[in-house]
Amino acid sequence: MPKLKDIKILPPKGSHWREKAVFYIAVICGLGLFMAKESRVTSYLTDDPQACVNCHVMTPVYNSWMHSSHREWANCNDCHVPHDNVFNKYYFKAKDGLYHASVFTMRAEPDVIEMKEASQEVVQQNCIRCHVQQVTQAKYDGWIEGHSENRLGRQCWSCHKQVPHGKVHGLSTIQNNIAPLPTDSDEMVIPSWLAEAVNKE
Amino acid sequence: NRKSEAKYRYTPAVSIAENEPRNEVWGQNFPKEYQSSLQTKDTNFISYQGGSKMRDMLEEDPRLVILWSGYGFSKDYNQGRGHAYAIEDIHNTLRTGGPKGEGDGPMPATCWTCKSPDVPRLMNEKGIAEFYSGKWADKGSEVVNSIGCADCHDPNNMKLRITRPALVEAFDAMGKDINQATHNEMRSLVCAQCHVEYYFNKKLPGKEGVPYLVLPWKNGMTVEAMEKYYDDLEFSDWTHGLSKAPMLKAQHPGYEIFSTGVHADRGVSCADCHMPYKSEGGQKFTDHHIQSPLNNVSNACQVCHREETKNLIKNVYERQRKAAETRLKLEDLLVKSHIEAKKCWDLGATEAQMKDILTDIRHAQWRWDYSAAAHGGSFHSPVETARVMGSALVVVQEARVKLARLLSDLGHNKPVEMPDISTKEKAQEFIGLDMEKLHADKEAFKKNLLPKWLEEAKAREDKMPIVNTVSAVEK
Amino acid sequence: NRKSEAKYRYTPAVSIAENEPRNEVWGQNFPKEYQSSLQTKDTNFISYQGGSKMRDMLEEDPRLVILWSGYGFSKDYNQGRGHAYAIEDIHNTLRTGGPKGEGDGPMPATCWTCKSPDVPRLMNEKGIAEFYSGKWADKGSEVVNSIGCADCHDPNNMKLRITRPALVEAFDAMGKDINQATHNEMRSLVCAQCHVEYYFNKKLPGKEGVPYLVLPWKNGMTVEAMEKYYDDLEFSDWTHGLSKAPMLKAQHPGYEIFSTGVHADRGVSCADCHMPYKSEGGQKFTDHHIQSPLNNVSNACQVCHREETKNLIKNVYERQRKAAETRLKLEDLLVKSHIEAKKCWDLGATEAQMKDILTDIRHAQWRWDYSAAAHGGSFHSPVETARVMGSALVVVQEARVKLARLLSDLGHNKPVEMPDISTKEKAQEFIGLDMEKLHADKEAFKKNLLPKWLEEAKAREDKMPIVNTVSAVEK
Ligand code: HEC
Ligand code: HEC
Ligand code: HEC
Ligand code: HEC
Ligand code: HEC
Ligand code: HEC
Ligand code: HEC
Ligand code: HEC
Ligand code: HEC
Ligand code: HEC
Ligand code: HEC
Ligand code: HEC
Ligand code: HEC
Ligand code: HEC
Ligand SMILES: [Ca+2]
Ligand SMILES: [Ca+2]
Repeated sequence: MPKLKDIKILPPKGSHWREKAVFYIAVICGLGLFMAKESRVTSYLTDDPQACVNCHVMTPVYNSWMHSSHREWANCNDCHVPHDNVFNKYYFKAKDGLYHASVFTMRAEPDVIEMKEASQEVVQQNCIRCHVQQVTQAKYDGWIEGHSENRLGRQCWSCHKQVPHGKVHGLSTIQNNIAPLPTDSDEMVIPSWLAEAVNKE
Repeated sequence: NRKSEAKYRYTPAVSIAENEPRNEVWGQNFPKEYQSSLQTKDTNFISYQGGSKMRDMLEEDPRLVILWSGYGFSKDYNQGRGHAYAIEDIHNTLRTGGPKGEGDGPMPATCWTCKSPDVPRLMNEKGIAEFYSGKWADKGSEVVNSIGCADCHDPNNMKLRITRPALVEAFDAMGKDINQATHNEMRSLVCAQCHVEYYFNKKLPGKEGVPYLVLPWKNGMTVEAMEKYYDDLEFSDWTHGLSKAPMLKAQHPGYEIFSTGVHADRGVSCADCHMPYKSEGGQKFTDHHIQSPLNNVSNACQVCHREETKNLIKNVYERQRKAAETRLKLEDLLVKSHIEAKKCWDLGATEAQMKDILTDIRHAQWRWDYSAAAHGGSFHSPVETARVMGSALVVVQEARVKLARLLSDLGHNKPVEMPDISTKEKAQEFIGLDMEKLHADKEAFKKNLLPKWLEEAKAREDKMPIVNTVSAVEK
Repeated sequence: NRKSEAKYRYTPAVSIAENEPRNEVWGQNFPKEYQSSLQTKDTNFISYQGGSKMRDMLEEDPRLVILWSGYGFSKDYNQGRGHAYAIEDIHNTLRTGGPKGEGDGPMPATCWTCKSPDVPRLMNEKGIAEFYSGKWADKGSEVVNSIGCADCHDPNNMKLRITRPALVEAFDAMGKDINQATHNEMRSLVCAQCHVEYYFNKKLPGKEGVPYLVLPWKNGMTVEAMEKYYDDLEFSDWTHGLSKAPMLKAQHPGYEIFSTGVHADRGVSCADCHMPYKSEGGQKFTDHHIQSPLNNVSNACQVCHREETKNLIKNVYERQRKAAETRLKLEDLLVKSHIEAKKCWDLGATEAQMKDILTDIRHAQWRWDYSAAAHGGSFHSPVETARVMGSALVVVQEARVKLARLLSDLGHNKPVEMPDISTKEKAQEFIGLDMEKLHADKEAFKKNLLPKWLEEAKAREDKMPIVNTVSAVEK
């Protein structure tokens, strides 16, 4: 579906969007039930990163994020969804989610996923959203050397290659992909023999 | 189907049984994690106060011999090294003595609890209280694999799990349910199975006489909360050889102290620093070479801190040095208090005269030990470590002022002469240890009993099946 | 060397003279900075142990009265509040007494040094040693503007500058050149002109008799280095009223302690937290409302820490509470040592018997004061603060054990009775202060002399020119 790559995220303008929308609606109708069951669509609307791991293709990025400096502060949506206004947030999410879902459902996922240009723009804005003072204010020079010059023109992760997914990318970069699923909270963290033994006490 | 594929996607070579104790079996499915865990055998790294090298703590600081007079730790105490040595070290330590066979030796079976993945296996087979029962020597042929996969993982899906009842029971006692732990909390809780303060309770209702492993967390994990816990129970680990104080031993309250620090506050877990991600051949995995993060700063610290390695190490050393400065002074004062108390007894002091003083000594040394026993504490939570030592300094001062008055009453109004404890040997001689005998007993054990244990174990394990999986199994 | 600084392009309304002391004149050119600096008049914020509210430290903690017996601080001591109050507070404090005119009163002129931008002006006009000479009252009509622009800025280009000789001389003494300071270092050094430990040296060669302001940094800024400095000089600030120990007063070693903390290590400067950027009408400027950052967490902390305000404040309070816990216990012990020493004297102890004990008391209290006097210290550098208190606890223990022995020699082998010092009033009565007289003298001063000073000053300043600039000047 090469055309999808051309989508720009910013507010819908003109008939370009309508065309796609029709397509997405079709996707929903066709795969709705399947999706709801298989990928827990409702959880996808939350900010819980575990929602993203419903797809195994998202486990490498989940795991690299989980081991990153941002785990405690920024979840997927903090970076990958626009935060300039509520409308944009959900619009982007819906579009993105449905896009991923359709690619995924058709087993068309590539080995190395790359951010679309639109996503890149969103992420960049989000880096800046959180770090604006650090990267723009000359007065923090003593702390972060060299950010005094305007670095906003480059992608932050061209330097900060580790943030947050690490330098190496691709579906096969993380062995033994094990990531917690939303259902994990229902399960016990102690083996059943031990649970029984302790309960007996 | 795909959903579970996401959960667990690999081609297992063998199928791993529920309580498989042999790490090499797990290693066939997870070679990278297994190989890296073998690196805990490396003993070449040494830092200011940590590292994987064997470090004889009593030699580095002979005051400890005095502080633990009358207790096993005065015979032998080393700083922890890699997980791969857990079994070897508990065989070798003089603390476990030289048992000649079943039913012999100073230590209970409970000592095995934190040393091996054979433990969950045995507990499952025999029952928990039964596992804790009997002598350490009784289970020598059963516990042979050093700390490993089954201690922390569920073989069905490799999820982290808690296999030690003491931690589960401690959560219960605090009114918490460990099953509610988040994934990230689990990345510290697996360590909290072992890196925690504990004691052996022989008076548990229904289990009288069994040295049952308990974490004294009921009132909380602070030094005061645990002190109160033990005071309320009138529990003591031993009676001091010199001062006759009813003592408490704090063993590595690593998790407890860590929890009070800023890293814990920010959601950083043990695994973040001690088991960071590692890249090998373009693949990332959790480094199971659990060690001092100072041997691995780029993966362990620089993920979060854009700071030079040199400086990060400097930060750590600085906190450790500051803590050590206060700690050593505190130890000097504790040593003095024991020797002064002994002098009082020698001069004919009565129980009544000594009571308060001994309670002070108990509390002061407990607080010192709490701040010292977890070797990482002075970095994990420098401010809490310092606070605890401050409180110990205040209590030991109380003791020593009272001692000065009592000594004067007993006719000795001047400083008490201190023994020469400049080396471990001198200190051990002073407290009356027969080191030659201890070493000889240990040698005999290593020559006679130990080889038998290992033989028996091998025979037993050879009979345990390893089930090869023929094709990629989808679970 | 200094980084190139941002050039300020502005249209000055007036041209500012080299040592212009009147903040409102500078304010005509820099209204935002000036307006925000006026907010230091706000006294509504109060935190766990800081804030801009007037806090009577002696009332909150009457032990201080005993610790400073025989010294001005036992009369009156408040926690610092906003810069705008520097002049009012030094007028009002009982420490400066109730001078009736020139040459009268307990304090030297040197006391003005850190209170006003009139100081650089006067030093320039009269000379430095001449400024320090004479009584505090002698310069009452000359120093009237509260801390302000000329203290920190060069009027020609608004660059930060050092206007106090003591700091420049201290750098010299350490073999450093303050002119090599980077721009970022300057953002702390302007504060280090005042928020530093100091003493008055009356024996400087060539300046004998002048209470010359010196920062005792020659051997370094640690508590030990400064202690050695004073010991070598055999300097003492006063002789204690109860114990007769030759005491040292540590005054707000804010910069010194801060320098040992992790924020300093990472290049964070005082101004980052106490003078963060602020946005007003789309314009950014440096917030000159210098205050507790806890009243301004979003600008002061969240620039670097995207952590909830509540949690950041909790972090600060936790460090402060832990320090306070140890500090209060330490104070109790210091109080005891003074009272016990007094008891010794009362029972006829000799100088020789007391000498070592008094030295211990001197050192222990110095270390306590060093850790306590800079109100921000327990957050700025919690680990160093704790280390210093730990060392004080060890020294005061030495003193008290010796005291117990000496008391016993003197026939008093039991605890010494402690006075009731549960309130500031009781404590002040115990040490023999005539508070009524002190208050009456102060009232008289405020009624008689002070209004004259202000009048004279007004007349003098009315004659000082303000030069309006006609056109926009580009610098
Ligand atoms: C701190 C910001 C941040 C957070 C949080 C974050 N990402 Fe990313 N993400 C990025 C950046 C930056 C890239 C681009 C990396 C590159 O190209 O080097 C990226 C790339 C990706 C990609 C493209 C694949 C790749 O490896 O480049 C996917 C998919 C992705 N992120 C998903 C996620 C998911 C799922 C989460 C949450 C579990 C998440 N991200 C959390 C910033 C973030
Ligand atoms: C239904 C499965 C599924 C779920 C759930 C899912 N993703 Fe994806 N995602 C995919 C697939 C498949 C791709 C690859 C698309 C391609 O590159 O053609 C992808 C690609 C991406 C990309 C890179 C492409 C782009 O849009 O720039 C990002 C970023 C991303 N996902 C973020 C997320 C985040 C954030 C979440 C959770 C909020 C999430 N994904 C949940 C399947 C999924
Ligand atoms: C939701 C807010 C948020 C977003 C979005 C965000 N960050 Fe961060 N970032 C943080 C926080 C919080 C920290 C930790 C700061 C601290 O130590 O308290 C941090 C730390 C960092 C660090 C220092 C630690 C390290 O990993 O080296 C860098 C660099 C960084 N961020 C860059 C980025 C970049 C690049 C992006 C965009 C791809 C980004 N951040 C997006 C909040 C955010
Ligand atoms: C040209 C390379 C480059 C670009 C582009 C860049 N940075 Fe950085 N950044 C650095 C370097 C180098 C450091 C470390 C400097 C230091 O510690 O003195 C750094 C440090 C930081 C830190 C502080 C990390 C810490 O905790 O110490 C943050 C936050 C940060 N960058 C965020 C960003 C953001 C957001 C962007 C994009 C707007 C960005 N950077 C763009 C090179 C870059
Ligand atoms: C609750 C778990 C736990 C129990 C019970 C336990 N240990 Fe340990 N043991 C540890 C931990 C954790 C370390 C590593 C401590 C460190 O960081 O140095 C350790 C280290 C050791 C070492 C190596 C270091 C040294 O001291 O020489 C020996 C030997 C040892 N233990 C013996 C014993 C004996 C004997 C007993 C029974 C009295 C025992 N252990 C009970 C957890 C435990
Ligand atoms: C089953 C008990 C057990 C568990 C679980 C456990 N440890 Fe240990 N740990 C030990 C013992 C015992 C030693 C000391 C071994 C020796 O010296 O013989 C030790 C030693 C260490 C050392 C010292 C290594 C060196 O090179 O000096 C570190 C670091 C450590 N453990 C960290 C951890 C972390 C982090 C976790 C959790 C991810 C963990 N441990 C889980 C029992 C355990
Ligand atoms: C002391 C506890 C501990 C022991 C022992 C241990 N692990 Fe782990 N293991 C962990 C932790 C913590 C993680 C990281 C889990 C996470 O972040 O989700 C992990 C992750 C893993 C993973 C997931 C993939 C990865 O690399 O992140 C595998 C597979 C694994 N371990 C295999 C093993 C094997 C095989 C052994 C025995 C040789 C073993 N583990 C021993 C604690 C342990
Ligand atoms: C997963 C993230 C993470 C890792 C890994 C990490 N840190 Fe930190 N560290 C933090 C955060 C968050 C703070 C709190 C300050 C802040 O908010 O920036 C902190 C604070 C500190 C401080 C200041 C606290 C103090 O005691 O003064 C030091 C020093 C420090 N870290 C050193 C280290 C070292 C050394 C390592 C590696 C052994 C390390 N850190 C690993 C996130 C991390
Ligand atoms: C922020 C990083 C960080 C976290 C999180 C952390 N540690 Fe540590 N740990 C360190 C550093 C740094 C040292 C000091 C190593 C040295 O002195 O060589 C250390 C030391 C240790 C040691 C002594 C190691 C030795 O060489 O003897 C043990 C055991 C330990 N930690 C266990 C734990 C446990 C258990 C947890 C979680 C409850 C934990 N650590 C969490 C950084 C961390
Ligand atoms: C080296 C600079 C310096 C010198 C010299 C100095 N002060 Fe201060 N003064 C300060 C600082 C800084 C504060 C704020 C202290 C704080 O954080 O509470 C202060 C606070 C004060 C306060 C308000 C708080 C209180 O204690 O009631 C008074 C009054 C005061 N000083 C009087 C004096 C007197 C009298 C002298 C001479 C004996 C003097 N100062 C000498 C720097 C100095
Ligand atoms: C000329 C001397 C001088 C300089 C320069 C100076 N201070 Fe002060 N500062 C004082 C005095 C004096 C007080 C106490 C005023 C009072 O209580 O009357 C004080 C009080 C304070 C307070 C307490 C305010 C409150 O609301 O409680 C803070 C915070 C402070 N200063 C920070 C700084 C910082 C940061 C700098 C440098 C940017 C600085 N000071 C520079 C002399 C100075
Ligand atoms: C206690 C020290 C101190 C005092 C007093 C002070 N300033 Fe500043 N001033 C600073 C610092 C620090 C900066 C920040 C410099 C930087 O980051 O380059 C600053 C910056 C400025 C700037 C540069 C623009 C900006 O907002 O960052 C101006 C203009 C200024 N001050 C005016 C004044 C005026 C007018 C007064 C008197 C009302 C005054 N200052 C009093 C310390 C002080
Ligand atoms: C200009 C940057 C900056 C500012 C402003 C700042 N910090 Fe920090 N802070 C740091 C750095 C850098 C560290 C060191 C740890 C690290 O590398 O992340 C740190 C460490 C800390 C720590 C851990 C150290 C400890 O003592 O345990 C705490 C807590 C903290 N900061 C709180 C605050 C609070 C509260 C404020 C505001 C009053 C503040 N910080 C302002 C950069 C800053
Ligand atoms: C990382 C942030 C940070 C830096 C940098 C910093 N401070 Fe502070 N400072 C604080 C905090 C937080 C407090 C506690 C305020 C409270 O208790 O309300 C404080 C308290 C103070 C106080 C007492 C304020 C009061 O309310 O009475 C003074 C004075 C002070 N600092 C001066 C300084 C000086 C001088 C420097 C530089 C040498 C400095 N600070 C650097 C954060 C900082
Ligand atoms: Ca114990
Ligand atoms: Ca002084």
